Amino acid sequence: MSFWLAVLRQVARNLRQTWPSQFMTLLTVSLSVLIFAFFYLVYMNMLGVGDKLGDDLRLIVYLEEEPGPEMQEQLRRKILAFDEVEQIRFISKAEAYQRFADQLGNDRDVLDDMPRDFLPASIEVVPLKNLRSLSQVKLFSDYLARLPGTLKVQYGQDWIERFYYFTRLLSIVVLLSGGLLIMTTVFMVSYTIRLTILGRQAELELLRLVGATNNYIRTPFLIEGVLQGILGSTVGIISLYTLFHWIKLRFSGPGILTIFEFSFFQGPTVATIIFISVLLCTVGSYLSMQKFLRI
Amino acid sequence: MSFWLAVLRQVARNLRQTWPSQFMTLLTVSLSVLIFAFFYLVYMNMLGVGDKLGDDLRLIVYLEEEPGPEMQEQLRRKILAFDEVEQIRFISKAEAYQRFADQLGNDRDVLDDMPRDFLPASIEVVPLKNLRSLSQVKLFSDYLARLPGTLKVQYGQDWIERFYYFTRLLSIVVLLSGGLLIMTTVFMVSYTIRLTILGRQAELELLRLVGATNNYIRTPFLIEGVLQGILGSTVGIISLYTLFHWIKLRFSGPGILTIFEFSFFQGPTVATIIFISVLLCTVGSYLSMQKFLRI
Amino acid sequence: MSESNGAMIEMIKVSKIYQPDIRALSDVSVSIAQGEMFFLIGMSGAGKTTFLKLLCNMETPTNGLIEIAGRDIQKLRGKTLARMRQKIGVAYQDFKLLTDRTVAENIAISMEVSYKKPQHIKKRVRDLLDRLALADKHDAITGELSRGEQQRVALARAVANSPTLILVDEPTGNLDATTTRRVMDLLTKCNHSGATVIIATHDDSIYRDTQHRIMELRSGKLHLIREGLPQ
Amino acid sequence: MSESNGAMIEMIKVSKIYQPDIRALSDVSVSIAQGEMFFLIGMSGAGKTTFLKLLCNMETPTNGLIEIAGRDIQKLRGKTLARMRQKIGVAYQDFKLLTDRTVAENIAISMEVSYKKPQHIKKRVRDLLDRLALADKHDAITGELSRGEQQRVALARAVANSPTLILVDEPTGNLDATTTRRVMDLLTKCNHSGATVIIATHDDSIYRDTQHRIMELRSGKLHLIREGLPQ
Ligand SMILES: Nc1ncnc2c1ncn2[C@@H]1O[C@H](COP(=O)(O)OP(=O)(O)OP(=O)(O)O)[C@@H](O)[C@H]1O
Ligand SMILES: Nc1ncnc2c1ncn2[C@@H]1O[C@H](COP(=O)(O)OP(=O)(O)OP(=O)(O)O)[C@@H](O)[C@H]1O
Ligand SMILES: [Mg+2]
Ligand SMILES: [Mg+2]
Repeated sequence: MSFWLAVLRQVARNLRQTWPSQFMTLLTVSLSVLIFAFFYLVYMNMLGVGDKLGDDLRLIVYLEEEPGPEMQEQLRRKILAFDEVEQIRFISKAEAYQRFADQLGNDRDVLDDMPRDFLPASIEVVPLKNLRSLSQVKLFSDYLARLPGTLKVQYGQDWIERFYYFTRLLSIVVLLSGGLLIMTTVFMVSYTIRLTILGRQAELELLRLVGATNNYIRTPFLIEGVLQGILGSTVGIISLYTLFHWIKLRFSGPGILTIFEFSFFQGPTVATIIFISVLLCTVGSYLSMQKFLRI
Repeated sequence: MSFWLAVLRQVARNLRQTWPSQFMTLLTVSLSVLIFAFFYLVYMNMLGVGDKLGDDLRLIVYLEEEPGPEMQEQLRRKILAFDEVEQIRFISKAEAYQRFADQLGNDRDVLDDMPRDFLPASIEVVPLKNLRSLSQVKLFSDYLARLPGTLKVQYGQDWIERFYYFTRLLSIVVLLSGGLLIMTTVFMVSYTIRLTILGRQAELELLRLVGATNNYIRTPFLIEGVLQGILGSTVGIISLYTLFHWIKLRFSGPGILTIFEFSFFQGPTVATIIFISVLLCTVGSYLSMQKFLRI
Repeated sequence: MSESNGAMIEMIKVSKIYQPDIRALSDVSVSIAQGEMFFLIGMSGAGKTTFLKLLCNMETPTNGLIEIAGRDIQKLRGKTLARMRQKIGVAYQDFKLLTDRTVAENIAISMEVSYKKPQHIKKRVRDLLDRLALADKHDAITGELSRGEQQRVALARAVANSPTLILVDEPTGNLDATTTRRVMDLLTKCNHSGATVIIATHDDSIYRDTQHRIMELRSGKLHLIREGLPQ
Repeated sequence: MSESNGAMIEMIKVSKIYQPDIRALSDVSVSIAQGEMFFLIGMSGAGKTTFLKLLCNMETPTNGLIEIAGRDIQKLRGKTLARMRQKIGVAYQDFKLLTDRTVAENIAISMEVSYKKPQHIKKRVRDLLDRLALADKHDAITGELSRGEQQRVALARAVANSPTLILVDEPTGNLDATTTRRVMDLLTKCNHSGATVIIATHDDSIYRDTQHRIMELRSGKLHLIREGLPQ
């Protein structure tokens, strides 16, 4: 196994002699992984937040008349035709009266003189708790308003609508930033690797001239790529974890923790991130090198 | 002015001969400006959005009794002791009854039998429209609840509170991403410039040896720095503007435009961004070069 | 003839034109026997370096056939090419040393690629440095040596792996008479132990009295081949 | 004595020790007159290049005093140093050419830094290339030239700006006899028009019959100064 001995000696020597540029590459990889994972984490947690905030969202469809069982079935079918929903509940005039009375509490005697059916019947629709249906709440309400026999559709406040638009805008911002960053990152890592290899072009050329096989030349670089990928991504993820904890601590006031529940990546996600970094580093050095080996 | 002639000839030749690496630097600068300006724009607009969303925020403090003018003055002082506010309005029992009646519209006859003072008097407090006071709405409401004679404080829905937390979290995320990115950018630009100069180290050294003055060596680099700063930041800002328009078009549904009003940078901001890029590029090349000139 | 059988190098009507139209070699045909020592002379720009570059496959000929040890070198690829190169030692005119490595590392590199044992490498390096009067530069950074010292390091690297074909381009350009003699002694020793040695040079002191063949190039054309003086 | 008045170079007990402990020059004292042609010889590694580097301020002496045209060069800074360097033409042993520029650009560079007129530069470049038999290489990329051609380009750059002091390090190491004569003719011409010329060399053909002074270094020490043979 003189090949592996020779290769490992090469790697050791390279690391010793070119550590400033190796360190630069490592820093680049770490920073890139940090940035990428950061955005992914934000995006992931943002979806979760949307979930929480949508918890008590319901659309209330006021109806002209009390629907019979047959009519109820028909309405239910029409609603489901638009989108799947979490729950559909029919509320009769009597139920509505009862609820209003409960809400008034001690003042319920105000209602004593009112007819029992002065409040209209309604349907309560609870949409699915995911960002897509949340972002469509306005469309959904317009659709419901056009159903036959609908008086009016209500869904909480303007707040909800605004919040949904805001969430949508936010997700676009996050995706765009992520895109920009990943572009920058790829550009940076490949540029750094290319320059590192350019700086050792003389050595590569000489090795070829004295009769080194391509494997002999290539393997040390690939090993360095693997090492850099592993180290770089680990450092990046550890930094992110530290950052994450810092944010979590800052927000650990009792008010918020109940609303937002931040979660870090699971093991498999971390493994995937490390694997992808290693792959990119290796493929990056491989491709940059290929050019010189062909001369 | 043979000096300037010589320098300009140098610049022209450098641009012609080293355009690949010049292009790389340009790309780096553009990307950096794009990313930085993007985050700044998002942050700016986010503040604006907070503003809009807070538009109809008001805290309603229900009082046990109708306050006399003296009492009103005292309450007003106490409220202002917490924070400046936009407006404080006192609503008497009669006014409250009138409003309720107006809201009921055709159904107002329901109230005919009620006493005119069955609704409590209240104070309407409109906080200042900035993110800071929005983020303190909960604290504010707790404070108001502890005022003497307060029955209960109401401020819209839970939604508002949640939204404020969300906005606060978001601003931290944006600031953090921005920080990370600016770090990456500074690192990248300085690294690129350093490498560009490293690639021309032989030339710089030779120029010194044949007796070029420091100004003769330095000025072409500084001019290139200025050019790159101007071009790079202009390209970056134009790309951002294009992106901005694309987002604006995507969101030009009638529903949202009324809520969010996106605005691009004003002239002075653009000028500042360009100025800062030029400064950074120039200072960057100056510092990287200084090392070689001293040898 | 037994010579065609024992020919190390067989060049037939080889031309080399550099882009766009620099004729560095035109129609050169020559045959060099195994174990021969061969001098290549000619004015600056005559094409000597180009000739050597073609032999070690650094450049490909525009026309013609080049055979080394009976094999067409243009057809070699991958591992076979690498193994062939390990058997050819080249001292380049511009040295091609790794200036940030030590002298010992530079010389060792040609042996490492064919997986020689570290002890063997160490011994060989010391031995070569002794022969070339560089014993005290073993651990010096190659970039900090004087030019003449670098030239000897390049030569040492070329012969270190005991190649069967040694190409030397202007080995004494930066060397004084005494050191030149040491270098020539080393090359002669290699030649005696069986290697074919081709030396491109301007220095008439090293080929004036030789009994080996001398080929002169004039602006890319083979001008004459002089048989060596009888010993 | 009028010589001390007309001394171009005055070196008093100059030593140079490279880190960590390489004594490249020890206690060298020499005085070279204005307009003199001066040969510097010695074995490889004797310290010739170090001597020249000290003169052009590329290295600073560890000990001793160096005066050029009456000024202590260690005290020069900024513009004064730059102007002094414009008056010194150096042909480096490793050439220091910009390999990705054309030949003409490389030669022009030493004139551009002192703001010569473009027409003048063009004429001078053509003239020098003619003299050095490189007329057809005017627009060639310098890195693609043969080694001997590069050596001549380095020399052309050194003399282009008509400096008053010309330092030449091994100018003929890669040149044949004919081209060597051209180079020496050019240097002699420069010398006749008033420049002080210092040539470090191994090539005894160029100093064997000279009537100029020759200084020999032996491992950093001044071994002897031989007065030139009478014409
Ligand atoms: N890569 C190249 N591209 C273009 N022209 C080249 C290249 N290499 C060499 N030449 C030209 O080919 C001719 C022969 O070059 P070569 O290097 O073979 O000369 P040489 O005999 O080694 O000269 P020297 O003694 O000066 O080293 C020269 O005119 C040179 O300018
Ligand atoms: N930068 C340096 N660092 C360390 N040692 C050096 C450096 N430059 C030269 N030396 C050593 O100083 C000694 C003299 O070097 P110098 O280059 O002056 O020799 P030289 O006479 O020019 O030799 P050559 O004829 O081979 O060019 C040599 O032993 C060399 O190894
Ligand atoms: Mg040659
Ligand atoms: Mg020297």
